[in-house]
Amino acid sequence: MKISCEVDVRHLSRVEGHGNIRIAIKNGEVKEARWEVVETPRFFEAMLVGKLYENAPYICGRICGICSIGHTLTAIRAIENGFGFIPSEQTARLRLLLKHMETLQSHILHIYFLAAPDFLGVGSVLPLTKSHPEVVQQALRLKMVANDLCDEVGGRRLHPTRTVVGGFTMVPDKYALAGFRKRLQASLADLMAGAELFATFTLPSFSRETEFVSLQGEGEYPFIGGNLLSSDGVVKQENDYRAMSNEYMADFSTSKLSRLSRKSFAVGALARLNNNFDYLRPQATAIAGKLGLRPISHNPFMNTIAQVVECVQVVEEAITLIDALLAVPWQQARQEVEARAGMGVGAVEVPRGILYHCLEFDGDGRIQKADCVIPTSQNHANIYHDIEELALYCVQQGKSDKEIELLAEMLVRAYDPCISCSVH
Amino acid sequence: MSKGPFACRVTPSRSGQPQDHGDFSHQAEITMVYPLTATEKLYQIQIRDPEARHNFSFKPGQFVMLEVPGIGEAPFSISSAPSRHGDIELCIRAAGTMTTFLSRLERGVMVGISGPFGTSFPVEDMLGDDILLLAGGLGVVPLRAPIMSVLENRSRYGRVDIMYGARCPSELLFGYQHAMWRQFDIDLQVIVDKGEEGWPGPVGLITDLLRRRLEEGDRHRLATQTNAIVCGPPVMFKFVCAMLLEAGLPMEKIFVSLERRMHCGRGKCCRCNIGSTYTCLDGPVFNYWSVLNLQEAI
Amino acid sequence: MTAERQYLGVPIPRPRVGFFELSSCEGCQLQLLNNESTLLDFLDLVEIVNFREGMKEAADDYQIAFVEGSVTRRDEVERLQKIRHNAQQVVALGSCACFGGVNQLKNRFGDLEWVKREVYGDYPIDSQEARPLSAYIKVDLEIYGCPIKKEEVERIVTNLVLGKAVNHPKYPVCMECKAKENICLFELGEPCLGPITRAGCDAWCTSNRLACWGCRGPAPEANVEELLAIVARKKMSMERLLDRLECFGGFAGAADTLRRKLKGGA
Amino acid sequence: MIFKIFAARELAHLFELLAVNRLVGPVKKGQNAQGKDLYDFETLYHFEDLQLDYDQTMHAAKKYFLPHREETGSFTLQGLEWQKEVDYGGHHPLVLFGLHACDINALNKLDKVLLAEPYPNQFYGAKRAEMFIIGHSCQPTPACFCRSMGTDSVLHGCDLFLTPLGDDYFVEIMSSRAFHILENLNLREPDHEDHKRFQEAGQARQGLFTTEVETSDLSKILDMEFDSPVWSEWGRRCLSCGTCAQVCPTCYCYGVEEVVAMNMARAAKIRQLYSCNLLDFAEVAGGHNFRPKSSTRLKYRYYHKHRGFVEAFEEALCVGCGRCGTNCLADITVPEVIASIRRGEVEDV
Ligand SMILES: Cc1cc2nc3c(=O)[nH]c(=O)nc-3n(C[C@H](O)[C@H](O)[C@H](O)COP(=O)(O)OP(=O)(O)OC[C@H]3O[C@@H](n4cnc5c(N)ncnc54)[C@H](O)[C@@H]3O)c2cc1C
Ligand code: SF4
Ligand code: SF4
Ligand code: SF4
Repeated sequence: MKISCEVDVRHLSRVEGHGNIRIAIKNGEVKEARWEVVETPRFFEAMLVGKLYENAPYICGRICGICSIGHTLTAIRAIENGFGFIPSEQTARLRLLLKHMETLQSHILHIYFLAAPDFLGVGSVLPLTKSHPEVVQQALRLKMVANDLCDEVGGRRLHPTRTVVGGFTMVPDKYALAGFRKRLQASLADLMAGAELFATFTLPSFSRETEFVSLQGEGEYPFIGGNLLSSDGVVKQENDYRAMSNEYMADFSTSKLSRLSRKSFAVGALARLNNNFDYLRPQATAIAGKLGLRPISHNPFMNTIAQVVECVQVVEEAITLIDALLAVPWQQARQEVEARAGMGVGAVEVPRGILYHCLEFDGDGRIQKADCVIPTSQNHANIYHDIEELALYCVQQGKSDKEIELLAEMLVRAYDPCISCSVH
Repeated sequence: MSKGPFACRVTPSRSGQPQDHGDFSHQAEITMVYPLTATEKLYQIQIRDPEARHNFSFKPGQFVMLEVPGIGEAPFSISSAPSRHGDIELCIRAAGTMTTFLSRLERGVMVGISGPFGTSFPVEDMLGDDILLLAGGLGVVPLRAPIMSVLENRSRYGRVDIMYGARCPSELLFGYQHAMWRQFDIDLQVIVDKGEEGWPGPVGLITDLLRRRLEEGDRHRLATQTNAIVCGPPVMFKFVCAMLLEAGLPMEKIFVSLERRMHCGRGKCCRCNIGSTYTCLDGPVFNYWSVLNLQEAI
Repeated sequence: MTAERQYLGVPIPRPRVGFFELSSCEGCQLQLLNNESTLLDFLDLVEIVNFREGMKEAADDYQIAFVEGSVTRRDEVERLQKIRHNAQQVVALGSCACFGGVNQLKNRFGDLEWVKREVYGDYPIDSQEARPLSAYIKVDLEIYGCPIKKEEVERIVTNLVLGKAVNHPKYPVCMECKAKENICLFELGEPCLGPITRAGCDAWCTSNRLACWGCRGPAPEANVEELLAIVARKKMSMERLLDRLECFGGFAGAADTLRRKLKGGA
Repeated sequence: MIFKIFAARELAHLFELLAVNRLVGPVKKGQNAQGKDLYDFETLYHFEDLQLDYDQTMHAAKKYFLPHREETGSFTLQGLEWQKEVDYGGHHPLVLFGLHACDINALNKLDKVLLAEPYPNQFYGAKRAEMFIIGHSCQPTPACFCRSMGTDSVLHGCDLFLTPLGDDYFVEIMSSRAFHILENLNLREPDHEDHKRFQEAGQARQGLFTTEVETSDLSKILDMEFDSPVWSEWGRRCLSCGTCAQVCPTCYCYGVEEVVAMNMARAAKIRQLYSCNLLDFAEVAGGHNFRPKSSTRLKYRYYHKHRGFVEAFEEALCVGCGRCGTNCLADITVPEVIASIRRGEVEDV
């Protein structure tokens, strides 16, 4: 049977930001298959010009409500790199702990609230509160521990207040940290239960070969700073990020786009996992095995599964970090930083992939030029080409209109795009 | 010699538990709601516990704190006769958050009542004298209790005048009782700022009524045997009190009831303070001499 | 859909609400989901019929519309007007919606073309000056904050549903900051907008030793003059004070004046 | 009064003896930008945290007797009915270790109004009844003017009062329970020499006061100067932020807010300390505000403290601790305001 269909999703739901999907198939021939980014640009890079450096983390955090901690930490890293400042070990640990909790919070939001309804055949998490109350409770518990710990370390779960250039304005309470250690331990059980649930879902068997880009692990799964690594074998230093971002504009997007070795590449949980599988902690490795995730997976729907695995990874790492923090007395929370002219780049693996901030300063630390390269903008081209490929796949499989629309939506959601972030 | 480190638990120095009259409120039931105007309603409120109801005694001019859980607590003058004890009437204007919510409540709802609080109009001290009651707008509400008291002992007072001014006829309160008040040989005059179709009475300010009354009055009687009870908006106080003083009424015989925002009614929150004076403890009823001594009072 | 609730016998409706976002980080909406311990109670209180970030279904017959974000493009004006048309009450959610938020930082250059070129080069891009909702439509209620404080939103929504007036505090952040017994940021050498910013956040930033950047806009009768005098007396940086004043748009007037003064002086 | 002496090292012993109770005292909270130590009253976990040589705490110990926010009633609703529960607090004894004379006198003043019949404040009363107070002598700072307010020494209001004399503590025992607790320490009777040392220490302290406030006829002068233009001068500077009242050990004004839980099954009544400097302090229904200008509100604070309270209790509601002045960003200090009222003009800052 030759299929024909018109999919026109305007402002796709259950994603952050505004994007459209358009697929037109006539008599089994794909006429159009597009992913469109229509988000309004806010011009953060221009806003920063002329501002003192201390504004950057504060303002950049506002690029995104989901990964505000990631943006804040990236801007801080860019500044500290630019000024040649190396944070104390305590600061590094606290930042990583904070980052992990943002990853957990963001992944849980995506896994349970944005992605899971599709697998359970509902439009949102609302009906699940009645049909699957235990799943919703599980998700809420996990999100809560992550967010509460963000409050404790960063001062606030969203647009953090304690994170500043040079360290933190205040250190957390040790008794509270010890309490969180217990809650994190308990979270592992919730995550296992979540994995059981996901094991029952059948993911579409769609795949498209692409390049995966992430930071390069060195003894540990990568999260903050370091070289970039691609599954096609490219390695670049943090400062050399422009060789990867290669930003360009296209008619289907108000967000800039990126390419490296091929017409598109992917970043995010799946890319990180594909590139750094060996650095997973034991329980995370076990979950990956259970959910059938092995490198290299080219199925974009697997990104959600990779997020489940990463949740376990960050919880395990967080527990280790708390132990290390509790073992020694608090040092000074914040160190003096001296501004100097020059350029600084910061790279951080935020939930959706590598985030780069690059800032140029004058001698007083005033920002002359700013550049932010957002993971979702790196993914847009890949999503775009995936949608093209998915349309062909659907034609081959003889899918119905409804199925095509749902699959296309699920595909975009699987990337967990943060669209307002990508346009910024 | 030290007797060695053993635990020293500190024991309270003051004996006994705090008594329960500070933040206590009675559970009371709204037994009836009568709409009076578009914004005012009359509420009958009965203290639940029969004994507490009986023991609840108040003087005209005193107020209660009425509490609607979760919504608010505010002072209201008791508008019924003191002889009815804990079965009181409050006339309440829907002015803000709590009072608007209150206006949505039906009979049968439980509210909290504490009090009575504050000073009163000394109607017993006025026995044998003339009384001028001057009410502006909602000011008639606190005057209803002294009016009732006077009615209950009507023969023991001299001439009794009520002058009541409202913005317009539809905002007049207790109109249904006016005939009854007049039956008790009370000279009741009502005036409105703005007339409406079919309004038979005078149009103007309450000061117009008062001026006429003072001009025709016996100056000696005014100076020696006349009391004034005034309640209304701040501007009214200013003009009315000036006229009364000029007519020779002594300041100790002019009584006013003041309004302030109150959060406790117990002389603790400071919100109603005028200098060292608490409207809730030392007022709301003041004689004019005390008012003179209060900065920013009116 | 659910049995009608009552509070002391007064029927309490379950309003149909929609959540919408214009140019923003969507963080304010996220704050509602970030409210794990009371999320389910919140969902009982209102019936969410439109919430793109969280659900697929979308209806237009909402009574209360919560709109996040500022207006920065023509199509947003149209969307906003449609929302105004559909809703009985429009609530501006967060500083972007109330004052323009961080988005209005680009307005300060007074040169939109430069701003566009700085980010997109010669690539044509559609954008206009960032403005709050109230520049285009009537707003019934403003919920301040960047981000909004979930406890406050819950209280406000509970009050809305109960028909209880929503009163924002009329005092500045210092009041709450002192109640928290913090070390004053001025002691630590940081210019803080706490003395002029509307409270209600429970001194969120200052309790974490970050100066208040004024995200909730001015308290009624904010004494900006005196704050400038204080910063001058303490010989603190006026530039840093300006950074805070201009960040969220609530103090746009004062920021413009100070910017002109600093530029003139330089 | 009973006087005793114990050696300075016995203090740790006293601390340990009392440690079964909750102990609160001055601790180092941080440093300001100039490197000066900043203190506040906090729960003490270790003797070493207790900083008895503190100059002044930033905030008064208010949270222990007048919490900034306190639930004064909680309601459980069902249909048209409800039940109310009230918890006055103060379930456990609290040892306040190291209050200065000003702060003890502040409590004495608050007692007068808050414990007054006919409606004592039970929430304050309950906490007050459970307090054990150890006073400690102090060194006046330039902000202190307690001597002018007559609150620089303590005759009652604490259980014992300590004055360090070199390696010894001179102890004034003011309650029987303090007497019993001190029986566990190594005490000795003071001799003539000790009395002399005590008096010398007192004199030396007197010499350190640098700030005076002329209080004679102050109540009357305030009344006379009610319309003084000086008030608007201060009003122009005042931020109406409420900081002065928040840090003041004697300010007690509050507001009440009622809240309903999201599930509508519970409600609560919450009391929050307020300040007469705040814009809506004197607002009444209908939106009328009795003190719409910051100058009238600021003036009101002085009238309440130095006129109204004096009229009612024959003493001012100010102990001269200086906190309101040190914490005021606009540099509005009691000595300056009162001097300017007397002078009829404000000196430039
Ligand atoms: C001794 C005494 C006796 C009284 N007797 C009576 C009586 O018998 N009958 C009667 O009807 N009233 C009486 N009142 C007045 C009554 O107490 C007030 O109308 C009542 O307190 C209003 O409470 P509310 O919660 O409804 O209004 P609120 O919501 O507290 O305020 C009412 C108005 O004040 C303004 N307002 C208050 N708070 C704010 C805020 N935070 N922000 C902005 N605006 C605000 C608003 O304009 C609002 O409309 C009496 C008052 C006193 C002091
Ligand atoms: S830190 Fe800021 S908000 Fe807090 S008291 Fe100081 S000036 Fe006020
Ligand atoms: S402290 Fe200031 S910037 Fe921070 S949340 Fe409150 S108002 Fe906003
Ligand atoms: S008014 Fe000022 S000096 Fe007096 S007690 Fe209060 S804080 Fe201390």
